[in-house]
Amino acid sequence: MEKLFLKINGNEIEVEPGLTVLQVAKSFGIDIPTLCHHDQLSPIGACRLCVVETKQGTLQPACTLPATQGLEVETESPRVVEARKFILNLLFAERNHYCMFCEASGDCELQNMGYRYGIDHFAFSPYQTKFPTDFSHKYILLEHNRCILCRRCIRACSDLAGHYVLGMVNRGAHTMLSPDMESPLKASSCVSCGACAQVCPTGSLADKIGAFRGKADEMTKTKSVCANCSVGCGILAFTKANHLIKIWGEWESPVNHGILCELGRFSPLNEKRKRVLQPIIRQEGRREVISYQDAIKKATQKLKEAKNPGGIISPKTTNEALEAFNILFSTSLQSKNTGLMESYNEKAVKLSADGCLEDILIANAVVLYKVDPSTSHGVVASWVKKAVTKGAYLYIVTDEENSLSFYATETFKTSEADKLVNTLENSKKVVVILNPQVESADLEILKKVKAVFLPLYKSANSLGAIKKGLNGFFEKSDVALIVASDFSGDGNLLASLQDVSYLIVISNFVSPLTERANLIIPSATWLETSGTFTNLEGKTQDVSSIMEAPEGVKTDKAIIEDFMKALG
Amino acid sequence: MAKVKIASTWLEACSGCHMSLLDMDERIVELIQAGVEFTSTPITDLKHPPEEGVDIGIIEGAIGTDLHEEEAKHLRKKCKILIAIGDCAVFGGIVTMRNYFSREEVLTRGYLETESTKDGKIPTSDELGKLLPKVKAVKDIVKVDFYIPGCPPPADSIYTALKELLGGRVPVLKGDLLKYD
Amino acid sequence: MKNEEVGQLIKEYKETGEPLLTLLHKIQNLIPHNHLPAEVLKKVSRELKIPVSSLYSTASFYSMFSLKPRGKHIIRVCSSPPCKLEEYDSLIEAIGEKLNLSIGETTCDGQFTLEEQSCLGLCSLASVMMVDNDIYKNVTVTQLPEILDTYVEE
Amino acid sequence: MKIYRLHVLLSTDSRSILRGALEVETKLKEEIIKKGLENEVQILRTGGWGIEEGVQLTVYPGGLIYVINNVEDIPYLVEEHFLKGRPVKKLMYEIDAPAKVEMTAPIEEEIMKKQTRIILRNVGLINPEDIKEYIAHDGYQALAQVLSTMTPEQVISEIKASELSGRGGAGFPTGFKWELTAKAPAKPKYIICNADEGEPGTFKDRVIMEGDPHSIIESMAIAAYAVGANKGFIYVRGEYDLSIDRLNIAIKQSKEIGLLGNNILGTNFDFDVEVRIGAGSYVCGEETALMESLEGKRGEPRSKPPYPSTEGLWAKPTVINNVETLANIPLIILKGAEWYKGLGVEGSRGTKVFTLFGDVNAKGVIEVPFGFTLKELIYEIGYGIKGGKNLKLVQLGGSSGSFITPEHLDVPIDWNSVRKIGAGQGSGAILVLDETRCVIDFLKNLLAFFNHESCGKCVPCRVGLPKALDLLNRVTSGNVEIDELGFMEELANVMKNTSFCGLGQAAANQILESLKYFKSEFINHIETGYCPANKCGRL
Repeated sequence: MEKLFLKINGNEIEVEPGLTVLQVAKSFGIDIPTLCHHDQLSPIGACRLCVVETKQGTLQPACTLPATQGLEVETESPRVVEARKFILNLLFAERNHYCMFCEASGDCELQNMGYRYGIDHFAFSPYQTKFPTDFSHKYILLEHNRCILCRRCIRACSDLAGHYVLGMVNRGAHTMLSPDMESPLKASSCVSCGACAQVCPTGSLADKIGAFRGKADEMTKTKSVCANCSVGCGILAFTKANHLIKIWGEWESPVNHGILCELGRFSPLNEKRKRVLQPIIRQEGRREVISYQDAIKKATQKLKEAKNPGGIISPKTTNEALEAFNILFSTSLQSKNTGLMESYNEKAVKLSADGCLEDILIANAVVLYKVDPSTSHGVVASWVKKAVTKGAYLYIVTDEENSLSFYATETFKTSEADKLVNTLENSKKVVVILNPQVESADLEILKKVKAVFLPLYKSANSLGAIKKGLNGFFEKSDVALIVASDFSGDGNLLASLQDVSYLIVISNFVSPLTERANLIIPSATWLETSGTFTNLEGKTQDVSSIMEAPEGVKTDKAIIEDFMKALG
Repeated sequence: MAKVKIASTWLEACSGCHMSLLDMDERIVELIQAGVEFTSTPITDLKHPPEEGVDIGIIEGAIGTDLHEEEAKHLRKKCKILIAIGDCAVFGGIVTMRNYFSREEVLTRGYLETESTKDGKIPTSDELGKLLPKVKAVKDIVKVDFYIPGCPPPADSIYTALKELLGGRVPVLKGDLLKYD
Repeated sequence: MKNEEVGQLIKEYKETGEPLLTLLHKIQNLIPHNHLPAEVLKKVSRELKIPVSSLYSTASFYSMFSLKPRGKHIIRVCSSPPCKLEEYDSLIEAIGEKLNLSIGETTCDGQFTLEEQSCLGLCSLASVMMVDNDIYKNVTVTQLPEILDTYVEE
Repeated sequence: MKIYRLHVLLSTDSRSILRGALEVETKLKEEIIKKGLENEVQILRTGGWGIEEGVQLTVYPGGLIYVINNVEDIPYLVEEHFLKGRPVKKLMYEIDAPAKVEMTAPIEEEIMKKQTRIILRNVGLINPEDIKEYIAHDGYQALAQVLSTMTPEQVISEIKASELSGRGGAGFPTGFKWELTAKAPAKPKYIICNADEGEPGTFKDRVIMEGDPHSIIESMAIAAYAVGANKGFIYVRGEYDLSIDRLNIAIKQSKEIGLLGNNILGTNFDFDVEVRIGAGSYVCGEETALMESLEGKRGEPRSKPPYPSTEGLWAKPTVINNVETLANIPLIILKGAEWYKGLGVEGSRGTKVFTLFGDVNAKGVIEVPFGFTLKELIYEIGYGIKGGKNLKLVQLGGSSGSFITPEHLDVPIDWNSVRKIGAGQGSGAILVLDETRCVIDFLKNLLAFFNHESCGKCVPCRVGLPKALDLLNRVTSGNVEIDELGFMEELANVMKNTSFCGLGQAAANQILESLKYFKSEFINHIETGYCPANKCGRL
């Protein structure tokens, strides 16, 4: 490719073709201010704050101006600065931008621009019209008075997340941001992915739980991986004094590219369950707090004495904890009686040799086979919607309501599942998203389809556990150890424990499982743990501890290692 | 050296900006030694600027009543340089929240409906200012020469601005000296 | 609601790829009170798989579409600068007085809606006014009552 | 075939219909039957002459033009002229001008004395709802010639050689536009006829669509052949009912006889045209906004580049031409580029359709070669200012056009000359304002119009317009300092320099020009409350 030579602020610059002036400037460390622009979003040139002056004397927005051969621009010429000040003045005067009662003050991009260009008063009297504030949504606050109509939220909601909930209504000075058809956010088709709040430059869209709890630069930011399903989304967690304030999608993550779902973004902030904070032993119908050392001693003693010691582990714990768990049983206890809190059809697992999430985005046809990712694997649902808007066909096999049926080209009853084979015959790239717990009969049908298969495992490290040979409950045991993470234990699990005479549970929270336990040892949550998770694509990613665990509470891995130490 | 006379007043606001002025601490003394004379201010408790006028007028607070309007105009007439200090004077500030409601709604809520009110009555005395339909920033009523925003503005900002003016320079507030909240 | 007819129109759109704005025009003409009700837009959204927000964004952008019910008769007074040079202001005022209406409003009895109309390309005949599809040229305040009376229901 | 003794051309464009053309037609038919003349007199519907009076009847032979203001005059006219052969002088077209112009038959010549009709060649002469009439006036011959004897490259070089430039306002060379699209590799390609004539004061395209719709279709087919497109769209304003109907009739007729569709005229060239309807948005006249609208979205302009020539409708190469531009094509092909270049002046070839209105005696649509001065247009063709008043201002090119003050009346209207005085000819609307008009009131109306039509995408236009209106309202209420006029000028400059599309820029221009030419009027308003129109007076 031919190199381009251009001049920015008098400096000769050599670049590859295909970039905008803004991108070029950024790569050379020249800071051009922007508001409607966001690195993750396609530029629209709406706010005009990024204007630069060309040699010909015109002002052009850098975000949409292509870098061309011989172009010469000034990024802070007097005319540019004057224009930017005016544009800021217009923005400040359009709605209510009094900083002192705004949640975003301190983190607001409009405010920062005001400071940068020395706006010490409003050149125009602000409008005194009151715009509505929408408090209806559980997690997201929509404050129209702060909106600068930059449309970042719309682009994030549509182009990045594929949900198309937000749009513009009316035109000109009456333009407003609108969920669906001017519905309250709560009543709209919003799926609470929160991407809008993450990209909002002002205090117009904010996450309610994190609101009014301080400025971002006073918070600790930690990159990690979400543990709420097997997608393995990259997150950026904001904490302050060991309190979790908000969670953002990590733009750099190769898995989710910054997009999250309700579970990932908001559920950890909304944690209401009661923590287990101290080891508890139940003897003769009484519960007693004991020391950690005594708990380890008691537990290992019971396991050692057992005829058939058994262990079940959570698929939400780290690979390192799983590894330790396997060693504990195979070496220290000499038992093969181990299991996982979930069970999958091994054949379905094998089907999915090399599928990855990116395949959905480039598919010609997507099949949702007896699975509805919207509530459990939100980002997968996002990707499916994006694929459909790009023109992919969507086929759904289900006997129930599916939340993505709006997007479906055709929906088949499960009894008609074999029709898929013919339907997909002419599709070049097919992605089948399936429930890995499907029956073998389903797999007979699916085998006939030339496709990439993506089983949606339930938990953050399901695949990691399966790869370590863990799948399904153990057969029979007299003394059992359950590493539960935050699982509460469903009816099936509790039933499988019927014959267990002594149950040791390592758990984050109080649950039916801990109620059934003879000995409870508290453990750190995933937010307090470092290690790795293997996501549904088989990617192994680093998890970093976001917060400190309560005093005396250890991670699964550390507890299991203490078991091993005690067993010698 | 001739004295540089300063008068300040406090309109619709919380007085926080004058607190910030006092927060200059011993630098007030420094200013006075450099020739500044504070004439009428809410702090000195003199109500009216001297007849012959002052060099610098400082207004804290927005224009909410006809009395505020009168007072702002009066000070403007009596001073050479007028400074609006604090968000209320500069932008309209928090007191403009009432602009979303009618005068009647505001008065009813304020004097009759507050939870602690018993047998309330909307005051009607002529000596009280009449609420204007909308609260305005000072610049919407009279010409303002310099602005020091902030809620309240940092004492450093006020000090820097006065110091610059005394030195015959045009104050430019930058960095930490320019803030809106 | 004229559900069946709307359904038929949408079906035609699907088959012929008829443009969205034309479809919306046709639907609006079908619906009593000349508007695009939310349920109808939802139906269009569902059938054509256009996100409801996108559809609403589009519909609300154009001045010829109304998202809320309008009167039986729509009075449109040309508000482009050439017509404003003539009688525009006094026409709006006179209509306002006669029908107790201002721009964008509908009379209580649901008979008339008053709207601004962008240039009709009849500037040499200013002031221009439309009632429904009837165009009136060189309209003056004195003619107004007569024009409006022809639309008032007996 | 029947041979008639008299042909009566009845103007049935939308403006004539408003003036009662349909009633006149009924009455005429009635009377003709009454007098037993139905085999001697034929009534033909045509477009309008561009005369803004009554219903026009042009009677051939002779070309006498009658202006009927009252149907009751028809029995007399039929009796006298059609039966007895005595033309009725009192019903003939006369111009209501201070210096009364005596009309002598044939009146066609009087109207056409100064005009040259190329674009409007058929308007008023043929029945727009009958393809046969268009064909009888050499219609579709250019297409036939192109398809049978020319390569696409030859068509483009002919258009380039003619120096035809876009009549939508920007004046971009049409041949060059076609060439860019022809060379663009992506497929399919599209032809769009921009018939979203929303510019206030402009109704030239409407006259063409209502009077000669086939010329647009023929030209689009030629353009399609030249650039390699097979699909065309005519995007018409939703308000133009009659244009939409007539275009649809024309398309149907062309399809019926194989001038649209597959294998046109036995060649392997396929072309189809669809009419698409707007829904009330001025900004959709901007080419990229129009494409967004065609795609069923909000009519908001796109960033340029990429330009429509390479990435237009559905991101495919697209030629977009204005109605008036297209109407030139057939004659350029038939008579040749050299002939076409003989019209107009250096840099501005051919003719231009102007719409003349406001405070002028004869309002209407006129077509003259480039190079006429405003003085000629207003005082000779328009017969001067109403009531003999003085001229204050001409707004050339519609609401987004330029202010021309009396000292520039001798500037010829062509691209270069107009540019020299810092103006633009825009769409060709000529709004004449006399000395009693108030510029500030006019400016307010302009800004209110732009504010209503702003799409709201970019900040300078969306927020700048309401703020400028606020300022103007303060000017008329006297509640403003004189130095705030400087601030208004700065605001307008920023709007002009930073607005996303022409709408915000044009609006800002109106402010700047008002301040440039009429600053004293602003100052008068502020200081004394004096308003020449007594419109903004502080009472």
